[in-house]
Amino acid sequence: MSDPTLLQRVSKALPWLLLVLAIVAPFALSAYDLNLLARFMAMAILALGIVLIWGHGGILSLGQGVFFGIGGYAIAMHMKMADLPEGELPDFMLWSGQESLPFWWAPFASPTFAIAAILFVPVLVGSLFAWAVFHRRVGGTYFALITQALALAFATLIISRQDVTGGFNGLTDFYGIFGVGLSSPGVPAALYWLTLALLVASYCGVRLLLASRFGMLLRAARDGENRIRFLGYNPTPFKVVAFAIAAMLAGIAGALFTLHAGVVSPALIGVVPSIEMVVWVAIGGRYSLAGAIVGALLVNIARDAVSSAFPELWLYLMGLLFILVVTLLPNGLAGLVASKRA
Amino acid sequence: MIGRIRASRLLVLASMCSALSLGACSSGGGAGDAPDGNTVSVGVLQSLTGTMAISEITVKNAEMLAIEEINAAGGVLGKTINAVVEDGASDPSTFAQKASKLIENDGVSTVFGGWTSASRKAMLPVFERTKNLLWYPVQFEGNECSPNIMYSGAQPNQQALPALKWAVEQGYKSYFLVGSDYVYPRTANLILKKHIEKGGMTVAGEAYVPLGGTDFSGVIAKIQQAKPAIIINTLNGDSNVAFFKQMQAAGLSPKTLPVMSFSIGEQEAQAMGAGLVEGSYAAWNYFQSLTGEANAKFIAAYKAKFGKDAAITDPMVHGYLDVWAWKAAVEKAKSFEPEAVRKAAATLGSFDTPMGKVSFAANQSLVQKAYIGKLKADGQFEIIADSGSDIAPEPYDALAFPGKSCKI
Amino acid sequence: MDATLFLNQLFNGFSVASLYLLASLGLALSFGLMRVINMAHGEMLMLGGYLAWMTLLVVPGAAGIILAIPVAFVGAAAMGGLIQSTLIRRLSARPLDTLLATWGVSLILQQGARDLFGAVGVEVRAPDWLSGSIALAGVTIPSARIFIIAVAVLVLGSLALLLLRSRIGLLVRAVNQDRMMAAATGIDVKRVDFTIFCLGAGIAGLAGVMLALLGPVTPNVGQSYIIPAFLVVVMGGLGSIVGTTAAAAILGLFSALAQIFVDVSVAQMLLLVFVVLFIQVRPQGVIAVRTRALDV
Amino acid sequence: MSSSAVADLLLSVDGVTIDYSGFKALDNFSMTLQRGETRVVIGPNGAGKSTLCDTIIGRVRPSSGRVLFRGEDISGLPEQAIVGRGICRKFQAPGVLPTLSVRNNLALAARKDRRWWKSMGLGIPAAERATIDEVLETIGLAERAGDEAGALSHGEKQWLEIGMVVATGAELLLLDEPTAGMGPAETSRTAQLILGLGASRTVLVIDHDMSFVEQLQASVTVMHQGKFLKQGSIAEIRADAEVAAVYLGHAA
Repeated sequence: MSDPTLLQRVSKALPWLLLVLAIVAPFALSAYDLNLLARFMAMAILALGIVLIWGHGGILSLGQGVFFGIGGYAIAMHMKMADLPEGELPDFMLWSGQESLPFWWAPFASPTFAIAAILFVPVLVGSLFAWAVFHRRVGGTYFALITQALALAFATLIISRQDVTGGFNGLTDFYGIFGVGLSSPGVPAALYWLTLALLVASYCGVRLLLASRFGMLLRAARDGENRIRFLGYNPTPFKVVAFAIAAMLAGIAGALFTLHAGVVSPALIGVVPSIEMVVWVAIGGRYSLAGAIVGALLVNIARDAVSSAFPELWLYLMGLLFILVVTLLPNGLAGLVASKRA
Repeated sequence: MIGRIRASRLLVLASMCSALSLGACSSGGGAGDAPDGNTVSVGVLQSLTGTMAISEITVKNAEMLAIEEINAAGGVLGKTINAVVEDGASDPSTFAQKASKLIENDGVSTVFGGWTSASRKAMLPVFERTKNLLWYPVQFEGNECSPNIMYSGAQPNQQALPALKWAVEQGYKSYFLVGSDYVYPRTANLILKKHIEKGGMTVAGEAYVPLGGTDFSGVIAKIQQAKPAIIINTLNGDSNVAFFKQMQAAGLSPKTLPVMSFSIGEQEAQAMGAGLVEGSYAAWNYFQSLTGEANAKFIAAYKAKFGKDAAITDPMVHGYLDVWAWKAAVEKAKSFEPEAVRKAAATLGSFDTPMGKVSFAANQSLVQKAYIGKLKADGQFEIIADSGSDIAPEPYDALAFPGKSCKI
Repeated sequence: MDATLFLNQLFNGFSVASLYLLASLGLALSFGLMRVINMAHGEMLMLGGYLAWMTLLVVPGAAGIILAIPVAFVGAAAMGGLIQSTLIRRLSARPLDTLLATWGVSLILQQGARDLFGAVGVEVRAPDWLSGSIALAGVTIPSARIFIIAVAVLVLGSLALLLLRSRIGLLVRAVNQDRMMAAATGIDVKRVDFTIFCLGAGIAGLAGVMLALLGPVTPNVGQSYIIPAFLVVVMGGLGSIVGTTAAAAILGLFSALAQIFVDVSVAQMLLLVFVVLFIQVRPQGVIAVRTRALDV
Repeated sequence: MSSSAVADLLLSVDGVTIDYSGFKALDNFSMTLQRGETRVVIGPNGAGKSTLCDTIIGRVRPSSGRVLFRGEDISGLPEQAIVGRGICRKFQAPGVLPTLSVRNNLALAARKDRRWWKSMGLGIPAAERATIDEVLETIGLAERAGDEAGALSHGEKQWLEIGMVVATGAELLLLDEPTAGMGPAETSRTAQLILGLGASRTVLVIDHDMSFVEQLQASVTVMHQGKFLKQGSIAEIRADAEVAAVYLGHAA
């Protein structure tokens, strides 16, 4: 109360200050820390999608890892193909006894195709899957359970078809993207800025979407699907579209993560990683886009710090945190901060 | 509402700042860990959490034991070894991340670690980019040779093929291949199939179960139908328990239908209850029951530190000997430079280890013997055969992958 | 296709179905009553396995495994009661949050078992009278699997008896049909919830003993059966034991028969595809209780 | 029946039976509504009044019989399609969207194009805004247009929902107990509101409150145990012995 105008001014300046900080980060951080921050920012893009479907749509997906994986594999396949001398096969295909390139690998040599695949394969898979479930009015807990089974099935399938997917090893050992070496000077920083730009763009995009009538109807469908049905709206397409957008964000996140991590593997896309993605958002605040970004960054930073020093502690901590946040703090950190200030 | 948005912006700032400060802090710490004249940092990177932790922690223990012993004996080139331990969390991308942290932030001069091929594959680009050196202690499917990795675990021709050779000598003509559905089993079986077919014998069947899978009803039905003479088992971890239990329930104990396993060592046998797998066969380059002074000394030292019930396995011994081989190579090169160290290691000649005299070949893999063991009721293996002479490592099987060779 | 293999897999299908059924009955019971899914249900299986191991330490030999069944039942039921009364009751109006909070419980229980019993797991050996097998029409039928089918049938029978003939069954059916009305007529709804939750967890504990006969007892053993159990619940329909049984049988048989033609990994994928296709035809599950209580 | 009567026929419920595992909520029930008519349906609890609404709006499917709207069979269509043809229903419990503002509640209802890809915009078209303002005036909530609907009083929620039903522009409005939980003054306002809708709307009202029914001055259909019992003016119904017996029998 001492000086509300000052407080207001600070609040107004904050996002810009923040953005500036994030933009200059490559000059302040070591290569390793910059890479870490870039990975976590990629994951934050996925978290925005979870706010859209879970916070505002009431759709709990325990299978976002699937779309993260599709994005990651698409870019990895492109990089594998780009590195490949004419007429040769990726190394893992050789030692798996595969004799020719599968037809669906070849187009990934084209960067345009790869980018289109990153964006639209998750949308296609996500909307088909969501439509199949939602149009029969199956939702809620059932949907969560089915998406979990999807995550398991997808990871299992990738592992078992190692002759064409790289299996448990995943895909790794990339040299460059679009003709530029991944570790050449300036490239890591450029990729970081790309990630930051896409994070900011996704944030703005989802925010606009949530403010539009679409956002209203999505929230309305969450609070009572029948109510909007009796206003003459079919809730299914709204939920399917929201799910497809979240899938697309997950795909973008997966592709960026793969660029930063230099590897994509089934370990990132199965049942447990998929639930952990929901944990970030639960902790950050399921209704808040900014909260989701914070949650994704904080949880991953904490894991990095805690799991090496106290590996056993991490699982207890994560379990306990999750129970406490969900029971006592359903709006997450964002809700906590909001109530403190109110 | 406005308040909430602002509040969350504050939060973003807070977390960004913490990220930045964490970065600053850890890079500062990295500088502090750098050799100060009296110490040299090395990385130990194994999974301390997740599904692989159970196996990898024992390798970490063995590596730490070797580092301690070397330090107690005066260190390397007059410097004390400072081990930086990191958790790979059973996740390949974490392995890659931690490897680059160890090298770039902590300034380690070499790294010991990895277990799954997935973790090694993910780390490989990091080591090639930073021109550092990884010591990898586990048997694997071959098909790789990088100048930046020392492979001490068995190549397929040092474990799988000697096991097949032994089985052929016993007169087994019909083989059933059971494995976990991932890289090592599939590739090892690909190689085995070529050799079985070339030998004029038959592959009665081949079945894979997802990693960690516990339902073998279908696989066993297929085995019963195929009626093989012997089963070659490349299952991983817990799946073995389910497999042997369900085999026994179906009236197929290792005594009636022999099973040769590539992933069951002393630790796994102990965990499964040796009674269940008693009489089954395993192929390794090391068994705890090997005789020899160096082995007795190692076992005693390990048990003194980690408990007298501890089981000693092949990958642990490879991890242990890696550290000693690194020390010898550093001393030969008179340098910690990874490039000099790896060249010295490949020309080190033979050195004494718990598994006997071994040496590194020019392709940076270990020249070693293979042993066939038969599991006894007490969880130890009775060594029933060995390859006789040392086997030179061949990353690319000539029959399965013709024309491929290792150039370093 | 070979007839023997087919017969073998037919039998295996029923055996797998019994495991699915035992693993999912508890989930289905409490989902029907409270509309919540306990993600730590798999850890009740694990607890059952460890309790069986401890019972066998105290009472080794043939009788041990029989004694382990009630011990595991009671132990898992107590753990279920603890989770229900401290956590799930507080979240009863938020099914998705319950799902997430109980996942936290599952993490903690797994790590707890790892710290208490070690990550490597423990050995539960089937007694001799369960480790033999019977040959029938060229098919070898393991006695352990027959035992598991028998236990599943027994559990199902007792449960049906309990729900149809006992007072608690009457209360359960009343709450199932109309929660508000039941509460208004003086039924202690919370107590009914609690009892059913304990019962469900107890059945899972019992399932854990059965699993220990065929598989490992490790901190994460619960995870390997929990997802098929979830699919059984999705397919079974709300609050119907008959539906759950039918769904378990269908999925068990589907999985076993699919394995004649494809790998286990692919069979797992097909199982999910099958369930998604199934809800296209019958979104309300195998058996749907038609009710006037429509959602608003 | 004269040809003009057929042309003016809006809704016809034709021998509909709704069977809940043996319990017949509607039992071979029939009724018709003319264009512009206001009709009240009364009956004791469990007579099937709400089920009648459920059936017309497509929430439950008849096991026999059919529902004709403007002469077309609508009994197999999904709810939103039926709404799209011009029928809208207000539920017994207030069905407003609590997290949206009053204006946005009406905006969603007034929306002419309800396809999802037309929903990405932020603004409200002028024509729809006019409808919204008009309805806000009619229901007396203009002052509260910016408030969250969840913050309204019970009576205000009821009016908002009636307003939403009106704003959809539906020709047939089904109002299920619009005065539930209201005092006499509010009830009277609700009656004025319904009377003020004019001849372009056909209204089917379900209510118990006889004073409200009298204020509507509409003809009355009486239901009992899922069956049609009587139809007539309010005075005729009051005088009817059979109706009295049903209500008394129910009360006894």
